[in-house]
Amino acid sequence: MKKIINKPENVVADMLTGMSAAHPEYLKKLDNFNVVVRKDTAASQKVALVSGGGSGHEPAHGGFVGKGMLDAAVAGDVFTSPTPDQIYEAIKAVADEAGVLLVIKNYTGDVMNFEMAQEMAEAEDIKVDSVVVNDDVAVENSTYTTGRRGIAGTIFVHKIAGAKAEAKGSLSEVKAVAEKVIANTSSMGIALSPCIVPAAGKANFTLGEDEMEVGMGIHGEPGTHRTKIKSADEIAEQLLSKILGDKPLQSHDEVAVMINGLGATPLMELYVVNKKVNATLKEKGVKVYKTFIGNYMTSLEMAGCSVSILKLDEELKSLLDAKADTPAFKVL
Amino acid sequence: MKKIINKPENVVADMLTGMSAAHPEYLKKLDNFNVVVRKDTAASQKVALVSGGGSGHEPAHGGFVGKGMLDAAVAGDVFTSPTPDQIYEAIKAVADEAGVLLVIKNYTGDVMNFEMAQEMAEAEDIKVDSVVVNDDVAVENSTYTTGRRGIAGTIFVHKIAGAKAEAKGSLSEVKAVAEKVIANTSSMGIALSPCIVPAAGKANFTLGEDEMEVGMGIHGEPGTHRTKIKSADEIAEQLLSKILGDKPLQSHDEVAVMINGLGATPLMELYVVNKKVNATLKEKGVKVYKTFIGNYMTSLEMAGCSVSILKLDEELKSLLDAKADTPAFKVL
Amino acid sequence: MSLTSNQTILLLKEIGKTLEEHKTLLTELDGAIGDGDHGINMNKGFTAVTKKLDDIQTEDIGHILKTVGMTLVSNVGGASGPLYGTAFMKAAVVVAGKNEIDLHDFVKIMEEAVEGIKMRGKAVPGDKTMLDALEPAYNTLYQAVEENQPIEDILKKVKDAALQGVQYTEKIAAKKGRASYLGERSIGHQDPGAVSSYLILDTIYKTIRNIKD
Amino acid sequence: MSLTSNQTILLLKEIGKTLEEHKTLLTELDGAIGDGDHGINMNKGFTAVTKKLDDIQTEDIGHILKTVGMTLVSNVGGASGPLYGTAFMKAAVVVAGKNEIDLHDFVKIMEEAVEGIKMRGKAVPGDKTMLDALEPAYNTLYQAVEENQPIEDILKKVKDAALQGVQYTEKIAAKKGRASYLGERSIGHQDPGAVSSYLILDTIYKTIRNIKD
Ligand SMILES: Nc1ncnc2c1ncn2[C@@H]1O[C@H](COP(=O)(O)OP(=O)(O)O)[C@@H](O)[C@H]1O
Ligand SMILES: Nc1ncnc2c1ncn2[C@@H]1O[C@H](COP(=O)(O)OP(=O)(O)O)[C@@H](O)[C@H]1O
Ligand SMILES: [Mg+2]
Ligand SMILES: [Mg+2]
Ligand SMILES: [Mg+2]
Ligand SMILES: [Mg+2]
Repeated sequence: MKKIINKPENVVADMLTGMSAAHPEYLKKLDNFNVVVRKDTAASQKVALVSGGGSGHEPAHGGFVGKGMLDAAVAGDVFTSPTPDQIYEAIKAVADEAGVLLVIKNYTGDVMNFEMAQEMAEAEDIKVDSVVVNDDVAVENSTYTTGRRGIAGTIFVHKIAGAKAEAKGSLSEVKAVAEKVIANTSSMGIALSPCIVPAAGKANFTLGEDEMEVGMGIHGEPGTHRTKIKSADEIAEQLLSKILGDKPLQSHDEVAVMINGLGATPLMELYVVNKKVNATLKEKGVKVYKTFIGNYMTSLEMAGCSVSILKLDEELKSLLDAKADTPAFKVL
Repeated sequence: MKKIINKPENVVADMLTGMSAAHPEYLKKLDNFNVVVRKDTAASQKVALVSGGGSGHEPAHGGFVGKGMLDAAVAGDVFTSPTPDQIYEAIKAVADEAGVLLVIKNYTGDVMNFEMAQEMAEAEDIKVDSVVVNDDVAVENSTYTTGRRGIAGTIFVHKIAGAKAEAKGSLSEVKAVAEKVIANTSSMGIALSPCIVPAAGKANFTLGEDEMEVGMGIHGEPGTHRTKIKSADEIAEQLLSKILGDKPLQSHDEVAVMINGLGATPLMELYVVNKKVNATLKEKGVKVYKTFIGNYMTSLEMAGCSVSILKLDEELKSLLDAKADTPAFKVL
Repeated sequence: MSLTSNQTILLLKEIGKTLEEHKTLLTELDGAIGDGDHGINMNKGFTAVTKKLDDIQTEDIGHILKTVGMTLVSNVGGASGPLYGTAFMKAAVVVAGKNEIDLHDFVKIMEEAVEGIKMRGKAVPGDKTMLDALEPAYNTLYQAVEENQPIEDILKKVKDAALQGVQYTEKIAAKKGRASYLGERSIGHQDPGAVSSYLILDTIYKTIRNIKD
Repeated sequence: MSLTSNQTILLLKEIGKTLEEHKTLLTELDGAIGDGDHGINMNKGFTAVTKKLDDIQTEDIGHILKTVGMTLVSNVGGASGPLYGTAFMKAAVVVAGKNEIDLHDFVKIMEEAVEGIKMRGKAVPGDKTMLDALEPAYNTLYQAVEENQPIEDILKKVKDAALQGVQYTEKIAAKKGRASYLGERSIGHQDPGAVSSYLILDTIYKTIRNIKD
């Protein structure tokens, strides 16, 4: 295991200290908790957005704390949901009468821990509601299963619900627009290499020199299947066809595209993927309103990428374009 | 070699197509040239900043094309300086009476190719000047050698000279402030793994599971020496002590810090490095005015990082804070 | 047979030791079909529990189990934290105020624990989770206690039932938890949570056998 | 002895073939102390040159060499593009308008080429660059031509001098180009540019020997 860290057991705390030292203009760390909150959070009289999850997905979620996105982010151990008491502290730190919306990625651990935190906050008469993001179309959906994972599409929820909250939308309005984003977002990814959780010290699976893992999650878990490695064009087509199979697009539809790097993939390769994604969408008459390319929701040093498509309407477009100022996501 | 690409020989062209498709609001690609220029470049009546170099350093340099930074970026083959004719096209596309400043990283190839392009442009009566960035303190400096390389500190030059140009500084003023940034910037990096040039198909060197390379360039070249891998704190201290050995800082000095990822390093690790860098500077009484953390000047999928320190004065601070809007670097 | 508070604490610490010993096994099982941290999670949780139990001042077994549950919830994270945590917290209620517990208490404890896990995780048997070990173990316990079998036999049958449940998880596809993302690909692997549940029940059997001897 | 335009073109294409054959060698040499692309660069450049020469319409050897130089400059990039490009462009000037060149022209060509490389790269012999092959080769050429030695002997001595230069580069630390960043660590490795220069001179020797036979 090659990592630039100190003790594996301190990696999250070290990271948060380094993060709050880097971005004092945006965020501060709560003493004794692995929580970062907006610097200027006091008495904002707006709905507060709280998200979080296991660490190892940086810049998610701490990097999205700031104006127009999140008010607080809770960082669990690497790839492990934070505990309810940590989440509860985050809620308490940013809650006012306008209420709090929790943005949860759909993993059993996250859902249960956030749920328990929500129960704790409600017991203290804090107005809390939550949405669960489940954009990963690699996983078959069914009412009898855990359902789909939340992956990179979560950033669209942060951005758009964050803009609605910043515009002083009510808790139910912010929740409604978050649900709309969730309903209109599909994602899927592939990986060329696994990743190593610092505390575990070795990778969860191995891949042959000519193999790739399809339908990977973002926690080093194996994906739905494995194939020979393909060209960027083929990968783009494969991901897109699964995504569009899930949420078909018509000619003249408008979309936002995210080509997300999983941690070790050169930006160069993400742009190469976008070439095909963009061309394929255009061929179908779909209008690409905005494209986001980079490392938004990573999986430590995993090589690979995911593609997310969000179908837009006028409301979503204007919220996507609203000002945002956070360490990792800025719209001027 | 595991890469998400199509044909290795098309990787730069594919990337630029994907890049201009992703960021039409910022830049456009010149037909038939591996050059991207600012979308709104025409008749800007300001000094134009042109930079570039081999590809494989993304987001450098195309990602910094936009308001307040570069006007054009020329992309050579991976890790190979672009040719003079390409650079010349970039200069022609953005030049007006205010003139053009070339920002060159100090590599023999870059320097010679940009120099020849400058000669070509001057022969056409275009006002062109240039600066050469050489921030890498890993390399001993001497008038008889090639001298130091230009690495991540180059981004500070783009940002600050770009702001000066945006503020309608004259060519000599823009050049002067660029020189000031260069004189006050020192950087150094380490790598945990090599990288693979797509056309070569294999890495330039190998590292043992417990080794790291110190004083690496950004082209997959070996560094000045090799050691056992160290903790993040030790790495931070080692890099900082070399950097401060080069340009000592006094108590009350103000600096900008950049912790730059080389491509495959999780943001988590960069924050862990920043924890120590920040603490060490504070111990010395140095004020950290601003910190930039992320992948700014990469080396394909190399794992590792560099630290850059820019000593600031009032002019540099205000230019660093000036608005910038580019795909990869934004200041609101 | 009955257990005092001190014996309960001893038993809980023994569980902690077992989970520590099997940390790598559980993590590797989770690596195959999950995210490879179940052993780390359980060990982290029970290390915290053991530390808490070192200082605990009460004889109230309800309080002891509640402390275990809350410690798990606030230290583990992931899925197993709220699940095992809720199990202990719910179980605590039925023995609140007791300084000694017997087999009939253990039946109620197990019943509440299984209920708690179902409530929190919304899984059913056959979903390839810890429930596939715990539910048959509980049924066996209930039946054997009704039949008044000797305690050692009972606890042995209970842990054997859990082990059978573990083996059953190997044959089925996961519908809950991370392994469900793998679909059919999860077949052929034991569920790590079912294994940790088995290990806990096995430790209960062995520890109580030793106490009795 | 003299070379016609067609023979010059043939010779240039032979150089292209040699560099293609040694692409991996040059790249590996560059990998050890540079960025591992010198073979790729040279091959890319001379592939473009060969293509250009297929269509070239002129008999003017000056024009031919200028085309080679410009093609290298606009296709190679990196350090070797401007260096070899400038060398050919400068050399072109001294044979402008000629349809045939002799040994004395070759001396002038080499002189200008070396001058061009020095001007462009600001290196001196001993810096561990292509100059360490080219400068002794030029000196040997000049001397031998003065002494009126037979052409085959001359060209053989020239390429041998270049090879000695290559071997010399193995012993010294680089002061120019990427290898200079390695400092002392560059000792023990041949300079890739010196090797490509040697290969070019060796091809000139062999090709002209064949033409003569
Ligand atoms: N909904 C659920 N109901 C019951 N048990 C579950 C559920 N989801 C997961 N589990 C159990 O949790 C175990 C995984 O725990 P762990 O690895 O610690 O958490 P995580 O999946 O968050 O990494 C699974 O093996 C399974 O037995
Ligand atoms: N300043 C210089 N003067 C002469 N030759 C040089 C100089 N710098 C580099 N070279 C030559 O260029 C060679 C490297 O060329 P190449 O690998 O194609 O370019 P790059 O270094 O840009 O990758 C070196 O081996 C050396 O012979
Ligand atoms: Mg987990
Ligand atoms: Mg090169
Ligand atoms: Mg797990
Ligand atoms: Mg080279």
